[in-house]
Amino acid sequence: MRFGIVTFPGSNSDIDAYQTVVDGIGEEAVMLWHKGHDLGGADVLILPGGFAYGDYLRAGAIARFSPIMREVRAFADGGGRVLAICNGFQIACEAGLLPGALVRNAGLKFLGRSVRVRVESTGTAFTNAYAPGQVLRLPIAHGEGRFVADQQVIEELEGEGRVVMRYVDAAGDPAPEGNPNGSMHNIAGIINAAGNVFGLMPHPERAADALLGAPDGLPMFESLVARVAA
Amino acid sequence: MSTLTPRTPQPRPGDPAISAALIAEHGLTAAEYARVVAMLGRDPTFTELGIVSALWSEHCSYKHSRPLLKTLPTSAPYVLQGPGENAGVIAVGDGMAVAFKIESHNHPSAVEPYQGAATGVGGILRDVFTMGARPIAMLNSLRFGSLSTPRVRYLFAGVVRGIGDYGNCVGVPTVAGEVVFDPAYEGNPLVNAMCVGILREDELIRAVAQGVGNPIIAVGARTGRDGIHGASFASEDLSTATDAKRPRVQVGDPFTEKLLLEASLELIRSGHIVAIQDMGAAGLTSSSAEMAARGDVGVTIDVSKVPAREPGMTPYEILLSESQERMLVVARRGREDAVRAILAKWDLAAAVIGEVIAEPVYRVTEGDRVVAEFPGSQLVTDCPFYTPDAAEDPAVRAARLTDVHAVAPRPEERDPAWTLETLLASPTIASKAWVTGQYDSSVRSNTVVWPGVGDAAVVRIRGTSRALGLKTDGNGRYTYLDPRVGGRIAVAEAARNVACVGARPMAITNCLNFGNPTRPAVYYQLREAIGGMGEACRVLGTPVTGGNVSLYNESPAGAIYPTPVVGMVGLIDAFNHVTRSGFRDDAEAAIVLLGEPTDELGGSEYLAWIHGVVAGAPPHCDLAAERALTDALLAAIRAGAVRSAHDVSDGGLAVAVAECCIGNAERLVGADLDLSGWSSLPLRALLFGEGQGRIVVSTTDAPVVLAMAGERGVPARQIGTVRPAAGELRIAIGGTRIAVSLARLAAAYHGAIPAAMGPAAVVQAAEEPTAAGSLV
Amino acid sequence: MSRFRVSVHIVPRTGILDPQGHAVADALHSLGFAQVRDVRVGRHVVVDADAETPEAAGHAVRAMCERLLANPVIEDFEIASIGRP
Amino acid sequence: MSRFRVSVHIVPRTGILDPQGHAVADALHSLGFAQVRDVRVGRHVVVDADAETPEAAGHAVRAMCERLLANPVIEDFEIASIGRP
Ligand SMILES: Nc1ncnc2c1ncn2[C@@H]1O[C@H](COP(=O)(O)OP(=O)(O)O)[C@@H](O)[C@H]1O
Ligand SMILES: [Mg+2]
Repeated sequence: MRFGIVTFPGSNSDIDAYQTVVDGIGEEAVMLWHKGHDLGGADVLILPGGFAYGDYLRAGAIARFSPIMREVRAFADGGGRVLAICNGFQIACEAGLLPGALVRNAGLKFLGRSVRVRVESTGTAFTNAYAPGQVLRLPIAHGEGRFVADQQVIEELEGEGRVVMRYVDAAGDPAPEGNPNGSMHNIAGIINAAGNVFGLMPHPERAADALLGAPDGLPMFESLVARVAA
Repeated sequence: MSTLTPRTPQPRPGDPAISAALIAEHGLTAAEYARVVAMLGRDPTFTELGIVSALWSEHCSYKHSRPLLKTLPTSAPYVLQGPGENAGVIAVGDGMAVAFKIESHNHPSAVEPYQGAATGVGGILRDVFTMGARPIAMLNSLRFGSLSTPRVRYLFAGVVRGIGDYGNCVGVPTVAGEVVFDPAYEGNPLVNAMCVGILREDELIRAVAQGVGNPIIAVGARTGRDGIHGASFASEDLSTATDAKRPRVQVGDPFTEKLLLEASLELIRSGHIVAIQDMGAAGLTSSSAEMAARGDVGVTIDVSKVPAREPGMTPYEILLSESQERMLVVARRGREDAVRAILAKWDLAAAVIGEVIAEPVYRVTEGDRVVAEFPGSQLVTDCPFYTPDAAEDPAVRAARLTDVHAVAPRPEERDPAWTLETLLASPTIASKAWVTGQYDSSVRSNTVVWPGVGDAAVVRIRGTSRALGLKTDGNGRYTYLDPRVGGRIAVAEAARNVACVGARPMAITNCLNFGNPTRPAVYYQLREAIGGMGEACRVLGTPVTGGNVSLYNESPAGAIYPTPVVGMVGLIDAFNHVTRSGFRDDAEAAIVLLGEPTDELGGSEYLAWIHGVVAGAPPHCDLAAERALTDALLAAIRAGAVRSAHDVSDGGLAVAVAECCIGNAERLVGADLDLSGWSSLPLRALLFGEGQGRIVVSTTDAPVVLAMAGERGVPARQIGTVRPAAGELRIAIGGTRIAVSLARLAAAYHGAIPAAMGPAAVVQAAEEPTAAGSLV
Repeated sequence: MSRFRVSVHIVPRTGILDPQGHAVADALHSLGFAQVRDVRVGRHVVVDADAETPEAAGHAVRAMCERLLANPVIEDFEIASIGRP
Repeated sequence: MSRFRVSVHIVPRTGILDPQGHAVADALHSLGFAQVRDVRVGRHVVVDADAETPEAAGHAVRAMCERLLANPVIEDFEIASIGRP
């Protein structure tokens, strides 16, 4: 199976995603240059973390206009799976692939640490290898990760079970103490209505090697392989 | 570009006339000016004066430190590049090499903490990737005044945010460092940043201009008026005149840096270029002159071809601008288009601005007009060197000779738990999670040991079974009280810290932060500290591969403590040797102390924080014992006998053990200690004295640890037991019993800096009307 | 064709929490500015552009706001002024 | 005492690099806004404060800029307007 990883100018976690696909799950990965129009025959796309265009103006605001985004959109419209991580999530929201927006953390500081997130839905192509309600330890590294949307969108997301991951506290509850950035409803990750575009702020691709800590991100990649291959 | 025939540079219209005042403003003495005139055989033009002033500034020329630096050991079989290049390089096996360097950005950070610190990170990154290395880790060593003043909080918050934002954006994890607070740094904070990169040995490239006819290309950001004369600025006292220097502040653009990083590595690997160097301090001037001098070739530069950000910039301004994110490249002749193509891929501009020439001159033109010309590489090689008078300040000597055991205990100290708790809340000792939580430590997925988890960071080398142990250390208070001992301890502590994570100390880079060297007391400190560092490096087998000297760290309040900072690189041979500092909660384990408690109390954090006393002799540093200690620890780690290791430093033995118990706020682990074997020592020296050469180890295999120590003549004794469920740290010393809840200690340790900084995310300097805050 | 300078205000939409504004207000209070009731922090973007008329310049910048400069999910914008550089 | 709304523009000082402005200008160009010559990105801060007169309100906000809102090392500020909330 082939993962296509988009490199925007300023992407920096493209390398983490590559390593996880190739070394972590032994699948194929191709790097896709943002100026190109070719998805390299990828079965799944990853919009990786980083600071595309320096995150100037707003995170993801400029990157959404990169040439390759036309193909990314067409791929998504055709049901292709897109995993949008951190900066990728921000880009996906700016591009309208996912609803809502990611704004400055409530504490106004960049946050680089490990958080707990609970898997709220295992019925997706991205999370089927997790147990329902499983609590994961994943690193975050972002300054603009506070998910906001208007009330109607939030109700829709909640109502349709599209909040796929939520920040939780040590007890596993979505309490304010577990919420690092002030996201509405402790939202850490959401999926689009069609179920093929998943965006999340934590970095599963940096938690895929037992040497570095709990490899809680690995099942996300395994989920994709299982589902796409099936 | 055709080679010009030599012509005498003429003053440009509008150039100020050379006067004694102008010369002094450029930081040149009358003797230095005479030297310039002798070199040229005429008076320099204004442009030439600017060039000389930059290159002969302390920052670029090391004129007061080079003779001393020459005494440092620099070689080992694995050193591929010692001092003199953009960064040092060592081989680490499997054909892989590590490039690393530390640099100060003290003065810019004092004026504009956010941008000052950010551009410091940018500069050191460029020093590493211009060696052909991919940066894989950043470290930083910081010193501030007391956190109780708003100005210091403003500087601290701004510096941390600046370091974080820059490194985070470029995508290099910030993995280790240190932060120390002491009133001595009130007016003059220290901001030292270190970068570590990885490369294949055969990818190493040096910044040596070569090949007559090869084009010189300016790459990256356009040149603006910012930061003009930063190098000479960094070589002056931070006097009250600072205000006038504000426009010299540079703004960093980490996004462009990321593009430069990728493009530079691609360029180097393409074979189209022969040399590349950062335009750092003194910008185009120093990069071009230094590359030419290293290659012993001539160069000519046409400033009218340098892409400028603003119209009407003079040659003087273009040559001395310190605009960030610029590089100078010497390409192979005929490969200009290939070079441009690589840069265009990364949306970067390139302009051919000069060439390597056969004539032995350093020439600058503006179009056809020669505006500066120096013979050969004399500009770089003929810089004056000084060995000023050295004499210890009698007041320091008196402070050292003070009997600190006579300092009367405070009434609260009747409860040693109070003292322990209070020390854990000293910002210098307390958890630095407030700092490191603003850094991306995980990007690139190689960080095995994060900040705060081990005594040093551990970063794996991809594609091998090896990893690096990385840490910076230095103790200004010790160095103030006894510079030779302070120099030794900086190296020894760094070595201990990397050994504690399972790494063999390999080599160091260093940053020497001192005051005005023309004062005998300061030059004495510099000489002695370098002497001490050299001794330690020899005994510990860690050559110096480079570094940076930052002098004139003085403010109206006086000089800072002389502060040598050592950046240590250690090598871990197998991942299962990686060791962390905290006690583990899955089983009881023996606590073994390697090394021996002493009655020393001088220079301690205890005296400074509890009593406000900076006096006494700093702890004795026996280098042979330090070597045996790290050898013993590493042998025990390799034997699989060590569950945790943490060295004894600031705050002494009690603080070290407490840190092992409460370092992880989510998993407090209790312990029982029995120190009765040393009940004859003064209690506070036993608990809080900072005697060197000690490591607290937890082990389920105490006999092995004791044997490894015994074989190497290292004193070692079991001093207690890890009690995962105890909820307390209990210490028995003869009849004295101390028991203190872990929750209480943890609250002090983890709460101190957040409490001092408050919930406010906007930090301002309330007192200084000129130093406004930051709107985040 | 002449050169115009168009300045735009981009502000967080009402209803969207503005932690930066709050933090600034708190900091101002602690500096003794007790008279401060509320603070909002937005962006001020100044675009220099060529156009035939001031109206055309404003029109173009409005289009820039809609496409890039403002995110309608979280921000409102208004053209603050149109003048000469 | 009445309530006033004072709005302030804080922009990078001329001569100081504005990487954000650059990036936005480049992005506008690639979106086809070829008429764009230059972009500067600054902050727009709106302070609601109590004061006796509009002048007093402006005066107070100027002091806030000097002490906190603007960074004089790299930024210039100007009071853009004083009105009622
Ligand atoms: N400025 C900093 N940046 C990154 N990590 C830091 C910084 N300051 C401290 N740390 C980390 O916090 C931990 C404790 O540091 P320190 O108190 O200096 O250790 P020690 O006392 O063992 O020398 C280490 O992991 C260190 O790398
Ligand atoms: Mg410490």
